[in-house]
Amino acid sequence: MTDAATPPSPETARIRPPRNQWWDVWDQFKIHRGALAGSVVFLAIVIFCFVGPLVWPYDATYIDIRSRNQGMSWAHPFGTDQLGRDIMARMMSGGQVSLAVGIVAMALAMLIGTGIGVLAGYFRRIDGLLMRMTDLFLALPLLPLLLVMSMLFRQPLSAAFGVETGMFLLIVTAIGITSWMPTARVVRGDVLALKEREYVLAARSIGTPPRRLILRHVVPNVLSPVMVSATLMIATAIITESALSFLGLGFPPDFPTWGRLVNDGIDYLQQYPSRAMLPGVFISLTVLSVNYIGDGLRDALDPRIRGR
Amino acid sequence: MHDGAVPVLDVRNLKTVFSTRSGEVHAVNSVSFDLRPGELLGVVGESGSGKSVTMMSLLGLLPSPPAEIRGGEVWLGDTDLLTLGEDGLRKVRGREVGFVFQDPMTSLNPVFTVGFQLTEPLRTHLGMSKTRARERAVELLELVGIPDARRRLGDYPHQFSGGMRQRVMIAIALACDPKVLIADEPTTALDVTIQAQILELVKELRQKLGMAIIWITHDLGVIAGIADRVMVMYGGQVAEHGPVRELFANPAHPYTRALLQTMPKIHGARDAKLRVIEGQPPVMGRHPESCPFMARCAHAFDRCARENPTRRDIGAGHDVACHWDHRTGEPVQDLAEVAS
Amino acid sequence: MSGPRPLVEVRDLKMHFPILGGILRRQVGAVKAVDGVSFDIQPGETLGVVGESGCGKSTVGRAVLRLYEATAGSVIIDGEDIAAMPAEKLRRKRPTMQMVFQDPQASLNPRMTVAGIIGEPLDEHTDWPRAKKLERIYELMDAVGLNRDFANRYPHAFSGGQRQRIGIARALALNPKFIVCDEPIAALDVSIQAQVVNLLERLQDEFGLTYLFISHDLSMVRHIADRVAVMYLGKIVEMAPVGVLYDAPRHPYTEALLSAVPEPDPSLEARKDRIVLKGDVPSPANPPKGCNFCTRCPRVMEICRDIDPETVQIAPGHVVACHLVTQHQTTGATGGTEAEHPKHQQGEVL
Amino acid sequence: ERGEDGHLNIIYWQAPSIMNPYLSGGTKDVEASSLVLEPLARYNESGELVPWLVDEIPTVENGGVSEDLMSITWTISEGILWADGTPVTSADLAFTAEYCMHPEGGCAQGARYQDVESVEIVDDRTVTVHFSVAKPVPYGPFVTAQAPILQAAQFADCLGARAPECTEANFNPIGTGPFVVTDFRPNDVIQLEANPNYRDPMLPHFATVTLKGGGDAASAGRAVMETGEMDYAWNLQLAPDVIQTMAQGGQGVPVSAFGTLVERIEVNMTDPSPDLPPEIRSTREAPHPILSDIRVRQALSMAIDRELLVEIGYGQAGRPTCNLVPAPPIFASEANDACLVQDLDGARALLEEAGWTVGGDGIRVNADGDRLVLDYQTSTNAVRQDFQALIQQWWREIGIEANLRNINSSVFFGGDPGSPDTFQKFYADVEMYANNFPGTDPEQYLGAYRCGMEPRPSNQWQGENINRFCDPEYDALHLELAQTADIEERGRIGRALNDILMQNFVIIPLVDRGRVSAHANSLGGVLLNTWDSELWNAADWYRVEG
Amino acid sequence: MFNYTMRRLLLAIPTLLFIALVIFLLLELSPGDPMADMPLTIPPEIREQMRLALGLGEPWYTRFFKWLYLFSVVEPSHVLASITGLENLAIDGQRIISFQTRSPVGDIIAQRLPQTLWVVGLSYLFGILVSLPIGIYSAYRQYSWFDQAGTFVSMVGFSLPTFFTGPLLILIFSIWLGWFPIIYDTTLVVDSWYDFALQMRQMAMPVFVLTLYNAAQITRFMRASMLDNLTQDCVRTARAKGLTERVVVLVHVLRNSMIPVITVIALGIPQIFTGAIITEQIFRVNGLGQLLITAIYATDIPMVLTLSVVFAILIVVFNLIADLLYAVFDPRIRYD
Ligand SMILES: Nc1ncnc2c1ncn2[C@@H]1O[C@H](COP(=O)(O)OP(=O)(O)OP(=O)(O)O)[C@@H](O)[C@H]1O
Ligand SMILES: Nc1ncnc2c1ncn2[C@@H]1O[C@H](COP(=O)(O)OP(=O)(O)OP(=O)(O)O)[C@@H](O)[C@H]1O
Ligand SMILES: [Mg+2]
Ligand SMILES: [Mg+2]
Repeated sequence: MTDAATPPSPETARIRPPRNQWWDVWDQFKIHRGALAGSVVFLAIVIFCFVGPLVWPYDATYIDIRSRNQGMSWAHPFGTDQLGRDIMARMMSGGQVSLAVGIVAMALAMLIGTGIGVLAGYFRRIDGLLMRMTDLFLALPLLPLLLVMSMLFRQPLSAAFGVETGMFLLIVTAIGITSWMPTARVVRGDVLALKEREYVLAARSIGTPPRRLILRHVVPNVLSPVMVSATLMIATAIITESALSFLGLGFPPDFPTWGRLVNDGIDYLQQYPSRAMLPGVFISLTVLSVNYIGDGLRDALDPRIRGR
Repeated sequence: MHDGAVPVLDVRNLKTVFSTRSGEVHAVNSVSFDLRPGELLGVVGESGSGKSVTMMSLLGLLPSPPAEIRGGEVWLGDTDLLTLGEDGLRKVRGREVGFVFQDPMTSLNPVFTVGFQLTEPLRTHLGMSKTRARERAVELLELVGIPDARRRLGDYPHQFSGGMRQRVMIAIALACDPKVLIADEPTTALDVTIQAQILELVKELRQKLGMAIIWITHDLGVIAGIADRVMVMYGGQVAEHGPVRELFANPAHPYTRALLQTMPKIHGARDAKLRVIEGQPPVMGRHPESCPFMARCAHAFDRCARENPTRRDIGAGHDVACHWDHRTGEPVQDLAEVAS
Repeated sequence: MSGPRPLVEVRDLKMHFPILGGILRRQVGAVKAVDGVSFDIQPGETLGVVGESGCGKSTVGRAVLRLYEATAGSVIIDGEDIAAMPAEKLRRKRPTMQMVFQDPQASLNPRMTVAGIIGEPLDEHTDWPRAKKLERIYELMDAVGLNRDFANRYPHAFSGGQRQRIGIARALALNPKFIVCDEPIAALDVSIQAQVVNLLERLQDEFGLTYLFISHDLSMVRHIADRVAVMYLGKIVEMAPVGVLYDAPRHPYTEALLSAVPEPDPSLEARKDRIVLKGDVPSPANPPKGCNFCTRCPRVMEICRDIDPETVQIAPGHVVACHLVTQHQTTGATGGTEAEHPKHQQGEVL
Repeated sequence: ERGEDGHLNIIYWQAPSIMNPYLSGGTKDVEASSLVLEPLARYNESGELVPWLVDEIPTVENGGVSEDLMSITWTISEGILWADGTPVTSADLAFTAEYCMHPEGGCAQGARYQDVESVEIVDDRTVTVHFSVAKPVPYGPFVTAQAPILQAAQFADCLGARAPECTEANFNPIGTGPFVVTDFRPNDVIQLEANPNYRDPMLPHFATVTLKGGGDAASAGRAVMETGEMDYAWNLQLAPDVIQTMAQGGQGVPVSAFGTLVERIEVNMTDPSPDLPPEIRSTREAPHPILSDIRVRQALSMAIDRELLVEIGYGQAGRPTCNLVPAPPIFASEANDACLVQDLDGARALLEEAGWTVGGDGIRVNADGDRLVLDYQTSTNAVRQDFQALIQQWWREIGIEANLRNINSSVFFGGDPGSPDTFQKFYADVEMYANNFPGTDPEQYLGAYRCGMEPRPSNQWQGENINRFCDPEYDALHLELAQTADIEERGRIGRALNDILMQNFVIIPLVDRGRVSAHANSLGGVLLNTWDSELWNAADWYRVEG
Repeated sequence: MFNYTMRRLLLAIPTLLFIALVIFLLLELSPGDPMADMPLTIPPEIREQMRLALGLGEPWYTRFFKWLYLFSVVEPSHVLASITGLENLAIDGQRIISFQTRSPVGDIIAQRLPQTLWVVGLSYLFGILVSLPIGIYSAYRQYSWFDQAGTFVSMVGFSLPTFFTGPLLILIFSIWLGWFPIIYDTTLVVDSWYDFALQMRQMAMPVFVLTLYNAAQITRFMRASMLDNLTQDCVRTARAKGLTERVVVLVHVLRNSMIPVITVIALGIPQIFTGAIITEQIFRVNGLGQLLITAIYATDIPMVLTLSVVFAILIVVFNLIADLLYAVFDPRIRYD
């Protein structure tokens, strides 16, 4: 009865129009200064990457060999690279890929992690099995796995979706299936506790079958820890993708991603420091802003905090 | 005050405000009361009426922000606790004033042994040696009726039942022989049989140790059993206050009257239907100028909306904060203010 | 009692939670949360169940609705044995029996609207169009005294009493015959408790409901119940019509329990000589030998420590499990009861 | 004076994992072991064979090589001692050959001992190697850092399947070279000290050597040229301007030299379409639908500006080339130098002629409406990706679309028949990599492009005729080369073979890649050798004063 | 607790066997080839022979069981022998041989372990030492400037990829300032103060990079855990007892908050042993991470398999340890 301390009296109840609980989440979220700043930065980055190319005249892969290695100028605000490609354009299209990878891989990892966590927590019988499987995936080395996956699936995927999308799916899947384990653990723990909650019992007493019970009562209530790990996951996925590009397991070479740009730029760190710094800063900014958003979300989704 | 004895604790016009996003909450609104040596003052009131906040304000136990003490005086002997700094208060807490909280399950730290938690205040306040403190701890546990006390010092709270944990809490509160013991709903979380045990224990301890006790509860039955005086709180204010028999015999505030009527009896005739207090508890601080009980009061009239009643003496140490006179059933004409 | 067939017949219900141990996690013991409980509830009647925390009240309630798979015993509701019913059939039977929970906060999914919560049973068991469901939801809200405007709000925006009303509305949604109320008022403020109890009583009159009312508030049970069962450590130690039980309790535990209730009247309080039980309830995983109550009983006898007393009927509808009573009983007459209760002809043991 | 110059620090950004070149063909391992193990003869920095542990190179003229080219006789110089003080004898030579030719040994240098029938011990210091076929160039066994001599005594128990068990010997072989291993940490660091029994008592100048491995080329270069932590850094595969900036660090200088390594684009003559069944995909049974037309292949070549590629990718470490065999001079053809000039218009004209007309999006289509799209794969490597981008753009300008792919090099060069991504399988239309030939004679190298040498399912995709070229004329000419001993004549035939491949445009050579290494200003005596180990003359290296 | 431990350990055996099998199959399926490093000049027949010599000719299950035998019987005997110094404990005959170096995998791992422990282990330790006080103070003064700054720094630490910070540090501290060497000397033997100083200098940058990363993560855990516990009822009780703020926070709150953090720390320990692949590569600390990555590149199956399975064992064991730690530090938890 924590909330009973401030029950709305009938009059106040009438004043406030019925509204979605997400508004309350938003109310709490928007007073979290870090989260708000994070959202603004993140939104700016998204706009830069996805709207930028529509207005920016240069193509990310267009080579203008005469104007290579230029510094910052009005024509090329971020300069050009060793082949004379406009770095700003490359940052934009690189960002598209990095962000997309981050978000999709996160979604996948969350889906698997939540799924397995919920199943393990809810059904005692398969709990042990699923948790051992989690151990297995924790122990799997990512690189050989990627190599195997790309050998087995690259061609069918490229055939079905085209080279880039195929590769995208492959990378996203690889990152996704190697990073769901922590989420699964957290979710399982929460479900174990949630399962004993009275509203779950109430649903059972109504005769709700397990499938709907899970979807309606269990999953929505583990969302807040999931949200938090989701934001962290976006960050790690972006960094992992970068590392993969570095190892040559990433996208086709004419397909810039932030990670690849950093790695390409590191050799030139001395002559053209901005070339590695810029994508590095963008990665960090994205990760940072997403982390702050996650922080704010956690506060906003926590009814204990929101209830105040 | 009334019978001349010097109160051990004298609270005057205490005001505590929480600042929240939806505005200020006046959780304690000009509360005054006193506590005489060896006396047991019962505090009743529904959930959220400000009982706990009042008591915690006395010792500065509220987190600040959001809590802020806006005014008043709290005289413990001849020091005003509100003027003491954090360091001064610390010397009072546990030493002069013991505190027992509602939920014995969460009030003890689960990762320390009972012995450790019990000896802590002894060593902090009285500077006892480890062995000396342990001896005293054993005595205390025996005092609160825990068998095999010496052995149980090394146990963790989860190894105790709820009733025993509450006994441990009481032992901790009593550790330094405080002048005042504040018990914040110490039996609400317990079974009736265990509650009976604790009540017996407190009666016994009062006789043995003779300290003054403030006992918070929402069970009027408990109050009737052990209190000397009662203070009824509603909406952060004192609604009614008086010696226990007098108050139960002549409840003056509509809220007290209603409360007594809603409770089904364990003996006597069964009522066909329970009386209810319609409506919901108030949101404090929304309408500071009106009487907080107005919305649920059967006797409310226009003055109640305009003016928050102050406490008026109605004789026999009994005072009430209401514009309505329970004796005549009419609005009060002239107010006899309670000097506090 | 001799009237129609009871709506609920519970016979020798046992609910033992296994304790696993050893390297291979085999069962090494059991928490005997409910250990052989039998009772009937007539249609339209309210059976109160009282007892200390941990004595197995909730477990009985849940096992009766087969939210737990009972270890042994039968639960016949409306002529059908719930305990042995296949899952799908049970699911279809669910609408007739519902539950109201202790903690109104915890029993409502914080992420569903009131309409969603009340409508969930309808979604599960009817294929009505949306409009009809909504109509029913509004009806239910009216019945429990909730403003229709609140339908789209979330539980956290309600006070405790209102939340409990939501829970009651949910239980009522499918016109159940039988409702288990598991401490529906324990978490509510005193000033609100009466509202909820009155509501429950009104609904009982209106819809002819049958309640199993679990509570540890003896005065409230006295108010609402027709008959009361007192539980101690997984067993019913005494069961009697409410008047009999409160005025002339026979089991020492019932006596102690009643005397422990504080009276909101200082003059009565002062006169009362309270029976204060020593010690705590033993663990159901390791109950004492003989009578479960022997460790705390103020009138314990030698025999209590060895032999578990049988449950005997000492008056119409009044059963007790205590050696004090049994000894008395053997000397006194059991006479007239037999004629009235042919069901209990074979001795008084239930 | 031996050891007077103290300590030498060498860095290899690929770390040596073993000191026995017979168990690992990796360059890093071969070069590291060359500090310890030595051959009878080796190539010097200009590609000439020089005697090393012998007094002279056996030839037909001096009678060292038999007239029928079936045997060669080596005589070890007098007084050559192993580091443990025992003399080097012909038994060691015979043993070395046996060691590498053992069928279960998995010898990495088997090619050098190919066709050896027997090694006959003539006397203590003389052996005659008998071949099963006539060998116009009989300098395989015991020549170059890849085929040094092992001490029979040390490796006696390590023959065949037991080779890997001799960890101690493999990590710390007893050799005749200037240094001996004191501590070997695989894939990490090797510590060596001067060989007390080295044949020249004044050498080596350095008393101790540390050969550190691991990391990346950029920081290796930095360590030598900028911070001066290291004295010598091997094979700096870095963009030219990066190397230039490092050189401004002032602690060291980059050095470069050319060999036969040619970065090229191989054109697939067979159809890699995934729609084909696996047994005919990328085999000669399915000719390439587009690239079978020589005009398209030629256009691909003409569109490339090789000068620019060099400038971007290699700087002083590369030069444009139009030949598969760019060196030595006698084998270097000049007939194809037209390709040095980019000719986009000519390329366009050729494509038009071949029936490819420009479509709506600038990409050419043929009469059937097929787009001119090529898959272009290579291994992962910064310079190659720059090349891919540039070439993709040039090809786009003449109306060809290229889909780029880069594959992890351990997969690409891995040769796993199960993987679709190996360069042998060639499941792409064109692919880019670099290759060279050991020593100075291209016979075997050119032989790779004969009919039947192509990788295909029946030979587990093992084979060197990557582009699946097949021309009976070419095969006949190659047979002639194999039977010719005269060096001038061999040069002529070699050039002709090279020209056939070039004029068919099945190989599009891009850059003749040199080697760039760097040494500290304080290190003297470095002669960069691309024909043998870079450390071939480490005994002569010395500390420059100042 | 004993029963519980035993049960978990028993369960771990089939789990680990399965993990080993999966990793093995993964490596089998993966398209790399141990011959990829060899120059293209080596003809195909010779490559094939070399492959056979590596034992790659046998069917996969034979190779798996051989490896399993070596791993579970032979290698432990050698480890035992080298720990006890009793040479005769070691079983003679072939050990697990790396493809790259043709030497026993166990020896190479033993050779690499010290570097990894020094650099990665030390940075983990520093990370913990730095993060605990920061986390505690941040939580205690939630939303203060210290908390905001601490949160920001730890987020930055978390969001900077090491492959970016590493070269940056090299550029600044090695090249421009010349304070620290670029190259980590794994042969350095610390037996004098001078060598010790050298060791400190060469460890400074990699340790810093990793410490930043570790500290960032642990700080966030610590802070969250403290925040959870600061509002507990028992903290109020402690205050009501008149304890000083220091005792309240550092004894009552901290003890409770440490429970989850300690298990998180324990779960992170296996990662020390895998090393930090990218950091090791950048600073040329040839530790286990670098060993693994080169082995993967070179498709050195025995090495990758052994390392991965050792890692899997560590994960399983530390999972168990973390669970047991919970029980040790939290008296409420009892396993049976
Ligand atoms: N931290 C806080 N922030 C804002 N408001 C608070 C806070 N703590 C308490 N309040 C408000 O102060 C009022 C009094 O609370 P208090 O805890 O004293 O009630 P109580 O009488 O002790 O109730 P209960 O019987 O439930 O313990 C309540 O209305 C509550 O909403
Ligand atoms: N799922 C379970 N597993 C093991 N033991 C259980 C389980 N559920 C309940 N118990 C045990 O069974 C006994 C009876 O529990 P139950 O919840 O029925 O008590 P109760 O009378 O409802 O108590 P309360 O008044 O506190 O609600 C308790 O000792 C409890 O610990
Ligand atoms: Mg309170
Ligand atoms: Mg219960």
